[in-house]
Amino acid sequence: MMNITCPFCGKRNESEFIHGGPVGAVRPDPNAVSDEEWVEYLTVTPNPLGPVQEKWWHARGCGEWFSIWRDTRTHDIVEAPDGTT
Amino acid sequence: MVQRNRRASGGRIDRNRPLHFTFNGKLYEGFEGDTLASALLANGIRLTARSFKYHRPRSIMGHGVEEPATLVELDGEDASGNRPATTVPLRDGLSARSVNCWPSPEFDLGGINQLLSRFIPAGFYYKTFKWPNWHLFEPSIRRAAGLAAAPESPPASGHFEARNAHADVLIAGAGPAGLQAALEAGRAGKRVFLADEGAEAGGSLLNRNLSIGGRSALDWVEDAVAELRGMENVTHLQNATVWAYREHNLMIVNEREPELDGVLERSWRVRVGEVVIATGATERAMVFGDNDRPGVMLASSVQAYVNRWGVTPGQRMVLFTNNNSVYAVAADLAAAGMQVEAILDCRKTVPPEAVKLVPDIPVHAATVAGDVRGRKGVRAVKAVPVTGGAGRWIDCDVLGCSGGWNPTVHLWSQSRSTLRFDEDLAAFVPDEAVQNCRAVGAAAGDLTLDRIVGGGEDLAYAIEPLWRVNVPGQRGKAFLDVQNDVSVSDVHLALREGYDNVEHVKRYTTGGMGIDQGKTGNINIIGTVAMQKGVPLQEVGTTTFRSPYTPVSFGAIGGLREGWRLFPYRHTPVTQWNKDHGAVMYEAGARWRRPGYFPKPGEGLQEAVNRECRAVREGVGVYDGSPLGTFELKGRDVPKFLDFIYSNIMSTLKPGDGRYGLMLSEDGLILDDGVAFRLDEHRWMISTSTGHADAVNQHMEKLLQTEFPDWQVLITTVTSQWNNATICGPKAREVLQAVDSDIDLSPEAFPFMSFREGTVAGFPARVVRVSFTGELSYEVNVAPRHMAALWDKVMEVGAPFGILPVGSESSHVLRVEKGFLSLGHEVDGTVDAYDLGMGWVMSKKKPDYLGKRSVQLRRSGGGTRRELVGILADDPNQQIPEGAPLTPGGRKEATDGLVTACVWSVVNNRWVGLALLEDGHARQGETAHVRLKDDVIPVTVTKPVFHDPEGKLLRS
Amino acid sequence: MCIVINIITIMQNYSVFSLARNALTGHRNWPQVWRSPPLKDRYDVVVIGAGGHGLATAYYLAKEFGITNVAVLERGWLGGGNIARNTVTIRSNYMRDESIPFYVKSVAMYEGLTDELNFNMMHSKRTMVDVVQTWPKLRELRRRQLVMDIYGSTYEQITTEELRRRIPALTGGGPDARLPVICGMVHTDAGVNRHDAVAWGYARAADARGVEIHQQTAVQSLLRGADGSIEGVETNRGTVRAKKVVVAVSGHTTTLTETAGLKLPLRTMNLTAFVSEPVKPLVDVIVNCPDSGFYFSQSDKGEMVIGGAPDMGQSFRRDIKQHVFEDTVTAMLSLFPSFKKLKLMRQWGGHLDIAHDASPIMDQTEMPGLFVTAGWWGGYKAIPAGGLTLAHLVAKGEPHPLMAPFTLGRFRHLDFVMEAGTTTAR
Amino acid sequence: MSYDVTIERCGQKALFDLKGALDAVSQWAGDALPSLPIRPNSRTEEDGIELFHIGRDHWITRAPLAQEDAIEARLKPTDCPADISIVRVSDTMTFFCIVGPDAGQVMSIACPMDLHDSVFRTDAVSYTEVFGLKALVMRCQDGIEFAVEQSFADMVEDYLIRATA
Repeated sequence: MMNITCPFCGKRNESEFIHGGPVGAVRPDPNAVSDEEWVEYLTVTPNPLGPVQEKWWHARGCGEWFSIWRDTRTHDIVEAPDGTT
Repeated sequence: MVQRNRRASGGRIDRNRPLHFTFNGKLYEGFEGDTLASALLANGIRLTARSFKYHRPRSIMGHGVEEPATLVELDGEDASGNRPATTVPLRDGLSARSVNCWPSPEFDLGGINQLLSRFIPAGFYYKTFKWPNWHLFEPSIRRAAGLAAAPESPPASGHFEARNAHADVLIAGAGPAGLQAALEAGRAGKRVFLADEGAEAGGSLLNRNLSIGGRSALDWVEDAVAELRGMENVTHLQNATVWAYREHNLMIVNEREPELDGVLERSWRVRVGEVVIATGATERAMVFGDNDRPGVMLASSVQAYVNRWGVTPGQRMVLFTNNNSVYAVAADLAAAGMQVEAILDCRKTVPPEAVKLVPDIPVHAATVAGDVRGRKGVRAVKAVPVTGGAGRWIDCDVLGCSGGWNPTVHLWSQSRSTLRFDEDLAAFVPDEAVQNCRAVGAAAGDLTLDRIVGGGEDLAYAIEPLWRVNVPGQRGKAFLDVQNDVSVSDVHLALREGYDNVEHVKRYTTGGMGIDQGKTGNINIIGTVAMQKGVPLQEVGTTTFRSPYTPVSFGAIGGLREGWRLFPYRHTPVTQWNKDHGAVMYEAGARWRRPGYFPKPGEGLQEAVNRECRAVREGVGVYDGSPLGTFELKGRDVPKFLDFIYSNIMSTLKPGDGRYGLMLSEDGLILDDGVAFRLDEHRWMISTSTGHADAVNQHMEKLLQTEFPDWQVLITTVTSQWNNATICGPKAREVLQAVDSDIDLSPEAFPFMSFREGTVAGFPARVVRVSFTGELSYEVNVAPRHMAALWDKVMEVGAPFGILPVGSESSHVLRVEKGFLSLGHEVDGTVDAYDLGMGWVMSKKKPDYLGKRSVQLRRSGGGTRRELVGILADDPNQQIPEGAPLTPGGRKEATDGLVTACVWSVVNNRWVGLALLEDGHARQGETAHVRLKDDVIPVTVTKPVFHDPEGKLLRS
Repeated sequence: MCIVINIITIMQNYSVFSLARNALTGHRNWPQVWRSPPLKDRYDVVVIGAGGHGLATAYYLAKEFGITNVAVLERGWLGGGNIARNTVTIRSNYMRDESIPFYVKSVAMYEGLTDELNFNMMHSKRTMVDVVQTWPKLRELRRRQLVMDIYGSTYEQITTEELRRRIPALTGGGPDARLPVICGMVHTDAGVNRHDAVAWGYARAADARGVEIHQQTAVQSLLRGADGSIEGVETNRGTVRAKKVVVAVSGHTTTLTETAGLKLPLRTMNLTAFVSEPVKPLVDVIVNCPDSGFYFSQSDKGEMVIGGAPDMGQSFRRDIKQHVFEDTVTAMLSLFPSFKKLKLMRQWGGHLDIAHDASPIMDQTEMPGLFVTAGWWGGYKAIPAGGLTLAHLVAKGEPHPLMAPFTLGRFRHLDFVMEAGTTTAR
Repeated sequence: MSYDVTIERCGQKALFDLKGALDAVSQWAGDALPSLPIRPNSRTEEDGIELFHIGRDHWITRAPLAQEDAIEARLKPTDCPADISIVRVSDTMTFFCIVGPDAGQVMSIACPMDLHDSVFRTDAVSYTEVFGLKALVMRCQDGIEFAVEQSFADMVEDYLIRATA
């Protein structure tokens, strides 16, 4: 169970949070992209062996959505919202 | 009852407090402070176990968690199995049995396996038991496997507890290094959490006879413990094992016998800044022929029994070593009056300072134990030159071995920190830390006291590794893993067959996979592999150290949470009324407990449901709709936001009006359905299905906070601020009038899909005209503090109208009759709004909204769609199982549909069903076929609505 | 097709007789289970990953399609990935037409695997019993029941009494419990076997047919030819060329495919399992409790082998999430209160990649000659059928009918195969 | 011995949820409320009216139930400008008080957050987990006070009884 830094509350147990998936591509204009581009936007997310930027929701806390950089090999939070690690 | 191996004095036991216990049915006596193992040795019990595979006679070899040989099963209140005898504190009335031998260790029928041993080498089961099939053999193999019996019942009394704790520094182990670290951190004012697996602090100092600065080391321990006790910033636990090192320095501790009535064990989750691993070191066994014979022990354990428990495991000792540590052992034993016949030291030359400790004991350098006599107990050991050649027999009844010491690096390794093989220590030691932790003392490879505590006095540690004795003439098996009966020949066989990775060897031979996790033997397996392959140990590497460090009862891990508290449960103010009125309650969505139906005495589900449905269709019913998710949205951008998350247009709503809508996920699947109402210019209220309230909340907040931070929308969850009683049926208006409201209820003043604020029964209320039943319906929302009173009033006033409470079963029937969508039934991750005949809800005007593009894309594939239809069996009394497949012509082949619901319709007086059917919309009037196991039900395909198709009633 | 010159080595037959014969010679004459040949610089097919799927694919390439010039490259030790970590549940109780026949085939192949490979899989067809605790779950399982029946997979509902008779240790979940037991569903086709035997058996049999297995051989990148098709792989032991390359590296699929600039709808997750101390036989079926979120079976060694839900978030760290672990344990204790005194002996994690719709992906990628088998969540049960059908695709260039639904094409129009969340025992 | 604590399921109080920028909310509230706390997860109190700052641009005010209507009349939720939100939420939460020498130990069973007085000071208030549920936790005289979503109150009571049995 990780110890995640919420920008408002500080470090809290992972169990207070809900994982919101990796930060993927910016939502394209659905009326301007090709089918292939749309499918890729929907289904392909970053899956790095290393730091990934991901969203977390402090669901059992202040309700803030925020993102952190977490190393998927070690689970080290390499960059927290407040810049700390 | 004489404890014939108990010394007259000495040891940390209370001779004035005798304890009586039984072992394998016989009564014995021990003392307060004993472990089961020390008491058995005191009583001269040698045969304590039979081994797992060959059922060889075994005795106690160690004195702590490393014990590989003697596992016992406890009876009575503390009944549990597979406990190393060395870790069982002696209690009065304790009753223990050897595991894995029947009828007794002395006479064990399984012993027959010894004669067959040559036919059952490592991995033999991969090669045989194949014909005619494994099933023939499995039952007997399984009976033989397993050790103790499984527990039959939970603890008769008491409960387990799990706690959270926080500290600046956690110290694992209260030996000299751990105590030293605790004193330093404590004095520095840090929040310290000190946990040690033993009954008392001191670690190895309890077993040895050392001094610090001229005083007894145990006095130093006493002072340290006393000082720590005086620090309010220090938590010091004994009988508490740090068994897991998790990510981000979360440490899991299992505390046995906590000082609180009724708490059996306590599990601690400790989040700490720094971890100090002071877990000491474990002595390794020596590997030679018949090295498992009863009486072959770890040298340090013999020393521990003598010094700590005042027990002499035997009378005539021989010691066998490859390092200096046994010389202090020999000195202690001699001082205790034991006859030490000889020390066999495989090193070519023995350091003089070591020899100086044992002036009267013959020391044989460059000599090994080549063989052992005595099947049920050591009678003699054969001293053989390490270079081979003729040996000579030395009589003895105990052979104490020291193969050197392994720093206890389990926690270190669990933290993902790395290990390196230290040539000087001939052991794996901590290398790079990857989390904030450090190892100290023996765990760090500092194997002498002076390097830990200033003034500590003991002998330097000088080792020449001996992974296995390799002299000719050894007849017996040389065991590497005593618990799993893995011998050198097994490892050689594995290597010979090509299982040459250490992980292969471990799995093929099962070496190190016992309950002791090979604490005394793994390194010898690695060494044996290295010798055979002619590579350094570093290259062979270790197998993974996995939590737990020692076995932990599941009860402690679970804490208080099992049973009723496993999942949260939610009540409404009407829950009690429901129970009082015989409702059958069960789990609904989002952990709510809801009434399924309200049977009269002697009434079954169907009769009750029919009654409730008839009331709604012909008179009036009421249900508690409180669990529906409800949110208030505020801000200028709410209209834009709702237009984005709903598939239809909400922004055009006038204050007081509402609309039904669908929420789609970005990949075009149906997320939820619900209604949105505009309260005034900038305030909105939306309601969601019960089951998806949390998901929708998360969905909305995520969009607003991560995608559209500049949109001005503020969301407040009011699910529990507004409970509702939903009055539905032709007489709903009359009943609500009678309940008394200041709201004009006339259809003109208060039409369908609108919202009014006012009072009902004198309570402030929000009344909403929505309908999930297809009837005239008022959803009366009041504050929970008024809900019970409102409910009573509605039931009382409604009585003359024949009002009935309606459970979720009836709600299901009523919505099916109307063909209203239910997420749990019709929506399973493939259908879209068009399939459901709800194309009207997919806005054509809006250029973009969540899911629009994906739905278009999916439909552009041109594949056939499964569309919602009604189905009617020819026989009105024919029920169709919900979930049953439809197949072409009813043949047993790929399905072309699915029955999503089937209910007894009171208005049609027959069974009616809903189904998702390929091209269903085009197949109205045709016959489709429901495929059952041995039967086919032909059904007529209809529109998915069986009551008031024009929807006049709900608008009335 | 060209004539393949087989270099089949004679595989020592395993039997009680060969065992006895070897006993008399002190087991000194057992041959190597697989060779350690030198690594060549070119093969017809390179399979990356000596796990269950990789080894099975190599075996069936050789056996069914006569393609024996095959190298299986393994970064670590053979059979050391998820096949060394899974909970060996073999079953076919799925929900959709796309899935059921595939797993029915796989289960059948598993049942014959001991003879097929002359290696004792210790296959124990002991049935799986679902403990049903909510009505929606019962409706879902009933839905599966009748579709499964079409494909000859068995699933029968039993009463709570019968359920408790078959699983005496199931003493929780009474009428007044938080989630009372409603009934059971029995899947008699289900079984367990020995995971190491599967890896070693396939490796030994593939090796005997000429396939080369190279351990400690890490593939660092995929090589794209001038025409855009796969040309080979770069390894820590040099370049190995092949016109056909199979990626069978659960968890690390995208790590490899990204080296060729490919994008796949996969995310790597961590799934954990744990075993209890070994005890005498107590439960002789696989117990699955989907409403509570755990499942277990008792191994022949006597350990309860227990699995639960996956962790949130992507992970390549085989770690234990304490709170996820506690969820599983408390759920188990609620239905099996006597396990409070049972002890945890070992726990571990494994990472696997999950596709966007949580169904497997077996296909040739947009890079000609490069094949993937991925998205296996509970892929152990699929090893024989997965290996056979993928070998078919590699050899013939067109998907085997059983695997057709699992190709990448389904994502083109978002036609997902949604089996997700239909059981915890995946 | 067992835990030395007393547990009270507290009566209802007036609660209002306030959202919006600090200035906007303070300006609208005027002297209807004490000054808004600015430090995250801190609280202020003036003559019986408390204010909790428990999220970004998010406050909760708590007062005796008797003052509910008066406060609502002063805050005028329906009239407040578009950029702030004021909602009466008095019924949404149930409060529990755990007081006595062992209150901390009982809370350590319920709550994973560090409630040590060196970290969780007297004016601290925060949402966190209690028995796995979202809960609002703060200090009270000789102990800890926390609130859970009202529909969970029976379950939490059951839990507390078991924990201190």
